[in-house]
Amino acid sequence: MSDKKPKNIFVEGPVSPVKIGEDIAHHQKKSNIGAHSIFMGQVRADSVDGEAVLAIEYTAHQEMALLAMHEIREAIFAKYPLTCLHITHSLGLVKAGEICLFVFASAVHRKEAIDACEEVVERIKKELPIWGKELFNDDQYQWKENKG
Amino acid sequence: MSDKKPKNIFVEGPVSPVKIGEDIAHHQKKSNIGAHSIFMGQVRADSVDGEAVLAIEYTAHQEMALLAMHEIREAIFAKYPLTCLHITHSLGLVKAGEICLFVFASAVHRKEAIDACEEVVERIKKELPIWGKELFNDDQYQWKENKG
Amino acid sequence: MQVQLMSYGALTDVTGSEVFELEISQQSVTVAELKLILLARYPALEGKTFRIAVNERFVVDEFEVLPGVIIALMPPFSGG
Amino acid sequence: MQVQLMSYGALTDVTGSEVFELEISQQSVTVAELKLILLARYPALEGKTFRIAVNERFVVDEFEVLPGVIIALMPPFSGG
Repeated sequence: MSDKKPKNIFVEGPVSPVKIGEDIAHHQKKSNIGAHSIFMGQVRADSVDGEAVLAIEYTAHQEMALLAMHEIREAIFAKYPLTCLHITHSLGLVKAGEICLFVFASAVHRKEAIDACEEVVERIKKELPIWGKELFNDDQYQWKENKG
Repeated sequence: MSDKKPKNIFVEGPVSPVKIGEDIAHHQKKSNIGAHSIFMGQVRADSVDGEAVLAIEYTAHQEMALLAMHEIREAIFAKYPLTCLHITHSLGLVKAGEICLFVFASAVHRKEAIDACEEVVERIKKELPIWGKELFNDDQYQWKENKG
Repeated sequence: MQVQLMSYGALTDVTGSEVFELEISQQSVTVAELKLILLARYPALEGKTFRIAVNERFVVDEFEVLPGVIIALMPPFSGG
Repeated sequence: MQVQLMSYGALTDVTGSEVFELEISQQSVTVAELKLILLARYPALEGKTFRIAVNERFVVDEFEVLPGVIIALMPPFSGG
Protein backbone atom coordinates (compact mmCIF):
# COMPACT_ATOMS: atom_id res chain seq x y z
CA MET A 1 0.00 0.00 0.00
CA SER A 2 1.22 3.47 -0.87
CA ASP A 3 0.93 6.12 1.80
CA LYS A 4 -0.20 8.40 -1.00
CA LYS A 5 -3.69 6.92 -0.96
CA PRO A 6 -6.20 8.98 -2.95
CA LYS A 7 -8.05 11.34 -0.60
CA ASN A 8 -11.80 11.44 -0.64
CA ILE A 9 -13.19 14.62 -2.19
CA PHE A 10 -16.88 13.76 -2.15
CA VAL A 11 -19.59 14.97 0.22
CA GLU A 12 -23.25 14.05 0.08
CA GLY A 13 -25.26 17.16 -0.80
CA PRO A 14 -24.03 20.77 -0.95
CA VAL A 15 -20.76 22.16 0.41
CA SER A 16 -21.57 24.24 3.50
CA PRO A 17 -20.40 27.89 3.63
CA VAL A 18 -19.91 27.51 7.39
CA LYS A 19 -17.58 24.59 6.71
CA ILE A 20 -15.69 26.75 4.19
CA GLY A 21 -15.30 29.51 6.81
CA GLU A 22 -13.97 26.90 9.26
CA ASP A 23 -11.54 25.55 6.66
CA ILE A 24 -10.19 29.07 6.13
CA ALA A 25 -9.87 29.60 9.89
CA HIS A 26 -7.87 26.36 10.26
CA HIS A 27 -5.25 27.74 7.89
CA GLN A 28 -4.40 30.62 10.19
CA LYS A 29 -2.10 28.33 12.14
CA LYS A 30 0.09 27.94 9.04
CA SER A 31 2.02 31.18 9.27
CA ASN A 32 4.11 30.46 6.16
CA ILE A 33 1.02 30.93 3.97
CA GLY A 34 0.76 34.32 2.27
CA ALA A 35 -2.04 33.74 -0.22
CA HIS A 36 -5.17 31.65 -0.58
CA SER A 37 -7.09 31.23 -3.81
CA ILE A 38 -10.56 29.72 -3.66
CA PHE A 39 -12.95 28.67 -6.38
CA MET A 40 -16.55 27.71 -5.70
CA GLY A 41 -19.04 26.38 -8.20
CA GLN A 42 -22.65 27.23 -7.38
CA VAL A 43 -25.75 25.66 -8.95
CA ARG A 44 -27.48 28.23 -11.18
CA ALA A 45 -31.25 28.41 -11.59
CA ASP A 46 -30.76 28.47 -15.38
CA SER A 47 -33.91 28.81 -17.40
CA VAL A 48 -34.53 26.22 -20.13
CA ASP A 49 -37.71 26.67 -22.19
CA GLY A 50 -39.14 28.84 -19.43
CA GLU A 51 -38.46 26.28 -16.70
CA ALA A 52 -35.82 27.00 -14.04
CA VAL A 53 -33.27 24.47 -12.85
CA LEU A 54 -34.30 23.62 -9.27
CA ALA A 55 -31.32 21.45 -8.44
CA ILE A 56 -28.54 19.33 -9.90
CA GLU A 57 -28.17 15.69 -8.94
CA TYR A 58 -24.54 14.59 -9.15
CA THR A 59 -23.32 11.06 -9.74
CA ALA A 60 -19.73 9.92 -10.23
CA HIS A 61 -17.60 6.93 -10.99
CA GLN A 62 -16.14 7.48 -7.55
CA GLU A 63 -13.12 5.18 -7.71
CA MET A 64 -12.01 6.56 -11.08
CA ALA A 65 -12.75 10.12 -10.00
CA LEU A 66 -10.57 9.77 -6.89
CA LEU A 67 -7.75 8.22 -8.93
CA ALA A 68 -7.98 11.03 -11.49
CA MET A 69 -8.05 13.64 -8.71
CA HIS A 70 -5.02 12.02 -7.11
CA GLU A 71 -3.10 12.31 -10.37
CA ILE A 72 -4.11 15.94 -10.74
CA ARG A 73 -2.95 16.67 -7.15
CA GLU A 74 0.43 15.08 -7.78
CA ALA A 75 0.88 17.02 -11.02
CA ILE A 76 -0.16 20.31 -9.41
CA PHE A 77 2.17 19.87 -6.43
CA ALA A 78 5.00 19.03 -8.84
CA LYS A 79 4.30 22.17 -10.87
CA TYR A 80 3.50 24.75 -8.17
CA PRO A 81 5.11 25.28 -4.73
CA LEU A 82 1.84 25.01 -2.81
CA THR A 83 1.45 24.82 0.93
CA CYS A 84 -1.84 22.95 0.65
CA LEU A 85 -4.68 22.08 -1.67
CA HIS A 86 -8.18 21.01 -0.63
CA ILE A 87 -10.98 19.89 -2.94
CA THR A 88 -14.60 19.07 -2.18
CA HIS A 89 -17.22 18.01 -4.74
CA SER A 90 -20.86 17.23 -4.08
CA LEU A 91 -22.68 14.00 -4.83
CA GLY A 92 -26.45 13.69 -4.87
CA LEU A 93 -28.79 16.66 -4.71
CA VAL A 94 -27.54 20.26 -4.70
CA LYS A 95 -30.24 22.91 -4.93
CA ALA A 96 -29.99 26.12 -6.98
CA GLY A 97 -27.90 28.64 -5.03
CA GLU A 98 -25.96 25.95 -3.18
CA ILE A 99 -22.27 25.16 -3.63
CA CYS A 100 -21.28 21.97 -5.48
CA LEU A 101 -17.50 22.45 -5.86
CA PHE A 102 -14.91 23.96 -3.53
CA VAL A 103 -11.22 24.27 -4.49
CA PHE A 104 -8.86 25.85 -1.96
CA ALA A 105 -5.17 26.41 -2.85
CA SER A 106 -2.67 28.05 -0.50
CA ALA A 107 0.90 29.15 -1.10
CA VAL A 108 3.62 31.49 0.09
CA HIS A 109 3.00 33.86 -2.84
CA ARG A 110 -0.21 34.76 -4.66
CA LYS A 111 0.75 33.80 -8.21
CA GLU A 112 1.19 30.11 -7.40
CA ALA A 113 -2.03 29.91 -5.37
CA ILE A 114 -4.08 31.64 -8.09
CA ASP A 115 -2.63 29.69 -11.03
CA ALA A 116 -2.82 26.33 -9.25
CA CYS A 117 -6.43 26.92 -8.20
CA GLU A 118 -7.52 27.78 -11.73
CA GLU A 119 -5.70 24.80 -13.25
CA VAL A 120 -7.26 22.41 -10.72
CA VAL A 121 -10.75 23.73 -11.53
CA GLU A 122 -10.21 23.29 -15.27
CA ARG A 123 -8.84 19.78 -14.84
CA ILE A 124 -11.66 18.74 -12.48
CA LYS A 125 -14.25 19.82 -15.05
CA LYS A 126 -12.46 17.99 -17.88
CA GLU A 127 -11.01 14.90 -16.22
CA LEU A 128 -13.23 13.79 -13.34
CA PRO A 129 -15.95 11.26 -14.24
CA ILE A 130 -18.79 13.17 -12.61
CA TRP A 131 -22.17 13.90 -14.18
CA GLY A 132 -24.83 16.46 -13.33
CA LYS A 133 -28.55 15.94 -13.94
CA GLU A 134 -30.41 19.25 -14.01
CA LEU A 135 -33.81 18.85 -12.39
CA PHE A 136 -36.89 20.92 -13.25
CA ASN A 137 -40.46 20.83 -12.00
CA ASP A 138 -42.66 17.78 -12.63
CA ASP A 139 -39.82 15.25 -12.85
CA GLN A 140 -38.43 16.91 -15.97
CA TYR A 141 -34.64 16.86 -16.31
CA GLN A 142 -31.75 17.35 -18.70
CA TRP A 143 -28.15 16.21 -18.47
CA LYS A 144 -25.72 19.02 -17.74
CA GLU A 145 -23.02 19.72 -20.33
CA ASN A 146 -19.73 21.43 -19.50
CA LYS A 147 -18.58 24.02 -21.97
CA GLY A 148 -15.01 23.59 -23.23
CA MET B 1 -23.62 63.87 -5.47
CA SER B 2 -23.27 60.73 -7.53
CA ASP B 3 -25.10 57.65 -6.31
CA LYS B 4 -21.92 55.77 -7.21
CA LYS B 5 -20.23 56.88 -4.02
CA PRO B 6 -17.01 54.96 -3.28
CA LYS B 7 -17.73 52.03 -0.97
CA ASN B 8 -15.68 51.54 2.14
CA ILE B 9 -13.31 48.58 1.91
CA PHE B 10 -11.45 49.04 5.19
CA VAL B 11 -11.85 47.15 8.44
CA GLU B 12 -9.89 47.69 11.62
CA GLY B 13 -7.76 44.61 12.27
CA PRO B 14 -7.90 41.24 10.48
CA VAL B 15 -10.66 39.96 8.18
CA SER B 16 -12.60 37.29 10.06
CA PRO B 17 -12.96 33.82 8.48
CA VAL B 18 -16.41 33.54 10.06
CA LYS B 19 -17.40 36.76 8.30
CA ILE B 20 -16.06 35.30 5.02
CA GLY B 21 -18.19 32.17 5.52
CA GLU B 22 -21.22 34.39 6.14
CA ASP B 23 -20.48 36.45 3.02
CA ILE B 24 -20.38 33.25 0.97
CA ALA B 25 -23.66 32.07 2.51
CA HIS B 26 -25.38 35.37 1.64
CA HIS B 27 -24.66 34.74 -2.03
CA GLN B 28 -26.75 31.58 -2.08
CA LYS B 29 -29.85 33.70 -2.61
CA LYS B 30 -28.44 34.87 -5.95
CA SER B 31 -29.35 31.87 -8.04
CA ASN B 32 -27.92 33.36 -11.26
CA ILE B 33 -24.38 32.98 -9.88
CA GLY B 34 -22.47 29.96 -11.16
CA ALA B 35 -18.95 30.70 -9.98
CA HIS B 36 -17.19 32.48 -7.14
CA SER B 37 -13.49 33.31 -7.10
CA ILE B 38 -11.92 34.39 -3.84
CA PHE B 39 -8.46 35.67 -3.03
CA MET B 40 -7.21 36.10 0.51
CA GLY B 41 -3.93 37.63 1.58
CA GLN B 42 -2.58 36.29 4.85
CA VAL B 43 0.22 37.77 6.95
CA ARG B 44 3.28 35.50 6.79
CA ALA B 45 5.66 35.00 9.70
CA ASP B 46 8.58 35.73 7.36
CA SER B 47 11.99 35.45 8.89
CA VAL B 48 14.35 38.42 8.49
CA ASP B 49 17.83 38.06 10.02
CA GLY B 50 16.49 35.29 12.22
CA GLU B 51 13.58 37.34 13.52
CA ALA B 52 10.01 36.39 12.54
CA VAL B 53 7.38 38.92 11.47
CA LEU B 54 4.87 38.97 14.32
CA ALA B 55 2.33 41.25 12.64
CA ILE B 56 1.85 43.86 9.96
CA GLU B 57 0.47 47.27 10.82
CA TYR B 58 -1.40 48.77 7.87
CA THR B 59 -1.93 52.46 7.22
CA ALA B 60 -3.56 54.02 4.17
CA HIS B 61 -4.37 57.31 2.55
CA GLN B 62 -7.98 56.27 2.98
CA GLU B 63 -9.71 58.86 0.77
CA MET B 64 -7.32 58.24 -2.13
CA ALA B 65 -7.46 54.48 -1.63
CA LEU B 66 -11.26 54.48 -1.78
CA LEU B 67 -11.23 56.65 -4.90
CA ALA B 68 -8.66 54.36 -6.55
CA MET B 69 -10.69 51.28 -5.55
CA HIS B 70 -13.81 52.88 -6.97
CA GLU B 71 -12.07 53.41 -10.32
CA ILE B 72 -10.85 49.81 -10.32
CA ARG B 73 -14.39 48.56 -9.59
CA GLU B 74 -15.84 50.57 -12.47
CA ALA B 75 -13.16 49.33 -14.86
CA ILE B 76 -13.61 45.72 -13.77
CA PHE B 77 -17.41 45.82 -14.12
CA ALA B 78 -16.98 47.39 -17.58
CA LYS B 79 -14.58 44.62 -18.60
CA TYR B 80 -16.15 41.52 -17.02
CA PRO B 81 -19.84 40.54 -16.72
CA LEU B 82 -19.73 40.11 -12.94
CA THR B 83 -22.68 39.55 -10.65
CA CYS B 84 -20.88 41.09 -7.70
CA LEU B 85 -17.51 42.09 -6.33
CA HIS B 86 -16.62 42.59 -2.67
CA ILE B 87 -13.31 43.81 -1.30
CA THR B 88 -12.09 44.10 2.28
CA HIS B 89 -8.65 45.34 3.36
CA SER B 90 -7.34 45.61 6.90
CA LEU B 91 -6.08 48.72 8.64
CA GLY B 92 -4.08 48.64 11.83
CA LEU B 93 -2.66 45.48 13.32
CA VAL B 94 -2.94 42.08 11.61
CA LYS B 95 -1.03 39.25 13.27
CA ALA B 96 0.90 36.53 11.42
CA GLY B 97 -1.60 33.92 10.19
CA GLU B 98 -4.47 36.40 10.02
CA ILE B 99 -6.14 37.63 6.83
CA CYS B 100 -5.46 41.19 5.64
CA LEU B 101 -7.11 41.19 2.20
CA PHE B 102 -10.29 39.55 0.94
CA VAL B 103 -11.42 39.81 -2.70
CA PHE B 104 -14.65 38.03 -3.69
CA ALA B 105 -15.83 38.03 -7.33
CA SER B 106 -18.96 36.24 -8.54
CA ALA B 107 -20.26 35.65 -12.05
CA VAL B 108 -22.47 33.42 -14.16
CA HIS B 109 -19.42 31.59 -15.56
CA ARG B 110 -16.10 30.71 -13.97
CA LYS B 111 -13.73 32.40 -16.42
CA GLU B 112 -15.01 35.91 -15.68
CA ALA B 113 -15.02 35.39 -11.91
CA ILE B 114 -11.47 33.99 -11.90
CA ASP B 115 -9.97 36.60 -14.25
CA ALA B 116 -11.71 39.53 -12.56
CA CYS B 117 -10.60 38.39 -9.10
CA GLU B 118 -6.97 38.09 -10.16
CA GLU B 119 -6.98 41.46 -11.91
CA VAL B 120 -8.51 43.18 -8.86
CA VAL B 121 -5.83 41.69 -6.59
CA GLU B 122 -3.02 42.87 -8.89
CA ARG B 123 -4.49 46.35 -9.16
CA ILE B 124 -5.06 46.64 -5.39
CA LYS B 125 -1.41 45.81 -4.75
CA LYS B 126 -0.20 48.30 -7.35
CA GLU B 127 -2.67 51.16 -7.14
CA LEU B 128 -4.02 51.50 -3.60
CA PRO B 129 -2.08 53.86 -1.30
CA ILE B 130 -1.72 51.40 1.55
CA TRP B 131 1.48 50.64 3.46
CA GLY B 132 2.45 47.72 5.64
CA LYS B 133 4.89 47.94 8.53
CA GLU B 134 6.29 44.53 9.45
CA LEU B 135 6.71 44.27 13.20
CA PHE B 136 9.28 42.10 14.95
CA ASN B 137 10.13 41.57 18.61
CA ASP B 138 11.54 44.44 20.69
CA ASP B 139 9.92 47.26 18.67
CA GLN B 140 11.97 46.37 15.59
CA TYR B 141 10.23 46.85 12.26
CA GLN B 142 10.73 47.14 8.53
CA TRP B 143 8.49 48.57 5.83
CA LYS B 144 6.87 45.93 3.65
CA GLU B 145 7.68 46.00 -0.07
CA ASN B 146 5.40 44.53 -2.73
CA LYS B 147 7.11 42.58 -5.44
CA GLY B 148 6.18 43.60 -8.99
CA MET C 1 -18.93 -15.04 -21.47
CA GLN C 2 -20.69 -12.63 -19.20
CA VAL C 3 -19.51 -9.08 -18.52
CA GLN C 4 -20.88 -6.58 -16.08
CA LEU C 5 -21.56 -3.05 -17.33
CA MET C 6 -22.17 0.26 -15.64
CA SER C 7 -23.53 3.25 -17.47
CA TYR C 8 -23.31 6.86 -16.32
CA GLY C 9 -24.94 10.19 -16.99
CA ALA C 10 -27.09 10.46 -20.11
CA LEU C 11 -26.16 6.89 -21.10
CA THR C 12 -28.35 5.52 -18.29
CA ASP C 13 -31.32 6.88 -20.27
CA VAL C 14 -30.17 4.75 -23.21
CA THR C 15 -29.34 1.55 -21.34
CA GLY C 16 -32.31 1.92 -18.98
CA SER C 17 -30.24 0.92 -15.97
CA GLU C 18 -27.03 1.94 -14.24
CA VAL C 19 -25.85 -1.63 -13.79
CA PHE C 20 -26.56 -4.46 -16.20
CA GLU C 21 -25.04 -7.63 -17.62
CA LEU C 22 -24.28 -8.69 -21.14
CA GLU C 23 -24.04 -12.25 -22.43
CA ILE C 24 -21.46 -12.45 -25.22
CA SER C 25 -21.06 -15.63 -27.31
CA GLN C 26 -17.26 -15.32 -27.62
CA GLN C 27 -14.88 -15.91 -24.70
CA SER C 28 -13.04 -12.68 -25.48
CA VAL C 29 -13.77 -9.60 -27.60
CA THR C 30 -11.96 -6.38 -28.33
CA VAL C 31 -13.39 -3.09 -27.12
CA ALA C 32 -14.21 -2.26 -30.75
CA GLU C 33 -16.25 -5.47 -31.04
CA LEU C 34 -17.92 -4.78 -27.72
CA LYS C 35 -19.05 -1.39 -29.04
CA LEU C 36 -20.76 -3.09 -32.01
CA ILE C 37 -22.51 -5.55 -29.69
CA LEU C 38 -23.70 -2.65 -27.54
CA LEU C 39 -24.89 -0.70 -30.59
CA ALA C 40 -26.90 -3.72 -31.77
CA ARG C 41 -28.56 -4.04 -28.38
CA TYR C 42 -29.03 -0.30 -27.79
CA PRO C 43 -29.53 1.39 -31.20
CA ALA C 44 -29.96 4.74 -29.39
CA LEU C 45 -26.21 4.64 -28.62
CA GLU C 46 -25.65 5.53 -32.30
CA GLY C 47 -23.92 8.92 -32.53
CA LYS C 48 -23.44 9.21 -28.78
CA THR C 49 -19.98 10.19 -27.55
CA PHE C 50 -18.71 7.98 -24.76
CA ARG C 51 -15.53 6.45 -23.38
CA ILE C 52 -15.07 2.92 -22.12
CA ALA C 53 -13.18 1.89 -19.00
CA VAL C 54 -12.41 -1.71 -18.08
CA ASN C 55 -11.79 -2.35 -14.39
CA GLU C 56 -11.41 1.38 -13.76
CA ARG C 57 -8.93 2.06 -16.55
CA PHE C 58 -9.72 3.78 -19.84
CA VAL C 59 -8.95 1.43 -22.71
CA VAL C 60 -8.30 1.69 -26.45
CA ASP C 61 -10.36 -0.07 -29.16
CA GLU C 62 -7.80 -2.89 -29.41
CA PHE C 63 -8.02 -3.78 -25.72
CA GLU C 64 -9.07 -7.37 -25.06
CA VAL C 65 -12.20 -7.73 -22.89
CA LEU C 66 -12.07 -10.93 -20.83
CA PRO C 67 -14.71 -12.70 -18.71
CA GLY C 68 -15.46 -11.24 -15.30
CA VAL C 69 -14.38 -7.67 -15.98
CA ILE C 70 -16.44 -4.60 -15.13
CA ILE C 71 -17.02 -2.21 -17.99
CA ALA C 72 -17.95 1.44 -17.52
CA LEU C 73 -19.66 3.45 -20.27
CA MET C 74 -18.98 7.12 -19.69
CA PRO C 75 -20.39 10.10 -21.62
CA PRO C 76 -18.61 13.49 -21.49
CA PHE C 77 -18.08 14.58 -17.89
CA SER C 78 -20.08 17.43 -16.40
CA GLY C 79 -18.87 17.84 -12.84
CA GLY C 80 -18.36 21.11 -11.04
CA MET D 1 2.73 80.63 2.47
CA GLN D 2 2.04 77.66 4.65
CA VAL D 3 1.21 74.18 3.33
CA GLN D 4 0.17 71.11 5.25
CA LEU D 5 1.98 67.86 4.52
CA MET D 6 1.25 64.24 5.26
CA SER D 7 3.83 61.51 4.89
CA TYR D 8 3.13 57.81 4.63
CA GLY D 9 4.91 54.50 5.03
CA ALA D 10 8.70 54.60 5.19
CA LEU D 11 8.67 58.39 4.60
CA THR D 12 7.33 58.97 8.11
CA ASP D 13 10.72 57.70 9.33
CA VAL D 14 12.35 60.47 7.27
CA THR D 15 9.99 63.32 8.14
CA GLY D 16 9.62 62.19 11.74
CA SER D 17 5.89 62.82 11.75
CA GLU D 18 2.84 61.82 9.73
CA VAL D 19 1.43 65.35 9.64
CA PHE D 20 3.55 68.49 9.55
CA GLU D 21 3.59 72.01 8.16
CA LEU D 22 6.02 73.82 5.93
CA GLU D 23 6.58 77.57 5.74
CA ILE D 24 7.51 78.58 2.19
CA SER D 25 8.74 82.08 1.38
CA GLN D 26 6.99 82.26 -2.03
CA GLN D 27 3.20 82.50 -2.42
CA SER D 28 3.22 79.69 -4.96
CA VAL D 29 5.72 77.02 -5.99
CA THR D 30 5.72 74.20 -8.51
CA VAL D 31 5.83 70.61 -7.31
CA ALA D 32 9.41 70.42 -8.65
CA GLU D 33 10.37 73.40 -6.48
CA LEU D 34 8.55 71.92 -3.50
CA LYS D 35 10.63 68.75 -3.88
CA LEU D 36 13.85 70.81 -3.65
CA ILE D 37 12.56 72.58 -0.52
CA LEU D 38 11.70 69.20 1.02
CA LEU D 39 15.12 67.76 0.11
CA ALA D 40 16.84 70.73 1.75
CA ARG D 41 14.85 70.24 4.92
CA TYR D 42 15.01 66.41 4.94
CA PRO D 43 18.31 65.37 3.28
CA ALA D 44 17.39 61.70 3.93
CA LEU D 45 14.75 62.03 1.20
CA GLU D 46 17.62 61.93 -1.33
CA GLY D 47 17.25 58.86 -3.52
CA LYS D 48 13.87 57.87 -2.07
CA THR D 49 11.09 57.03 -4.52
CA PHE D 50 7.85 58.78 -3.74
CA ARG D 51 4.84 60.34 -5.42
CA ILE D 52 3.17 63.60 -4.50
CA ALA D 53 -0.56 64.20 -4.31
CA VAL D 54 -2.13 67.61 -3.81
CA ASN D 55 -5.61 67.60 -2.33
CA GLU D 56 -5.96 63.88 -3.01
CA ARG D 57 -4.87 64.00 -6.67
CA PHE D 58 -1.51 62.89 -7.99
CA VAL D 59 0.25 65.82 -9.65
CA VAL D 60 3.07 66.35 -12.14
CA ASP D 61 6.25 68.37 -11.47
CA GLU D 62 4.78 71.45 -13.21
CA PHE D 63 1.70 71.56 -10.97
CA GLU D 64 1.32 74.84 -9.08
CA VAL D 65 1.14 74.45 -5.27
CA LEU D 66 -1.02 77.20 -3.74
CA PRO D 67 -1.56 78.22 -0.10
CA GLY D 68 -3.88 76.07 1.99
CA VAL D 69 -3.50 72.84 0.06
CA ILE D 70 -2.79 69.47 1.64
CA ILE D 71 0.21 67.62 0.21
CA ALA D 72 0.68 63.87 0.55
CA LEU D 73 4.12 62.25 0.20
CA MET D 74 3.67 58.63 -0.77
CA PRO D 75 6.36 55.95 -1.13
CA PRO D 76 5.65 52.77 -3.18
CA PHE D 77 2.47 51.06 -2.00
CA SER D 78 2.59 47.81 -0.10
CA GLY D 79 -1.01 46.88 0.61
CA GLY D 80 -2.45 43.38 0.49
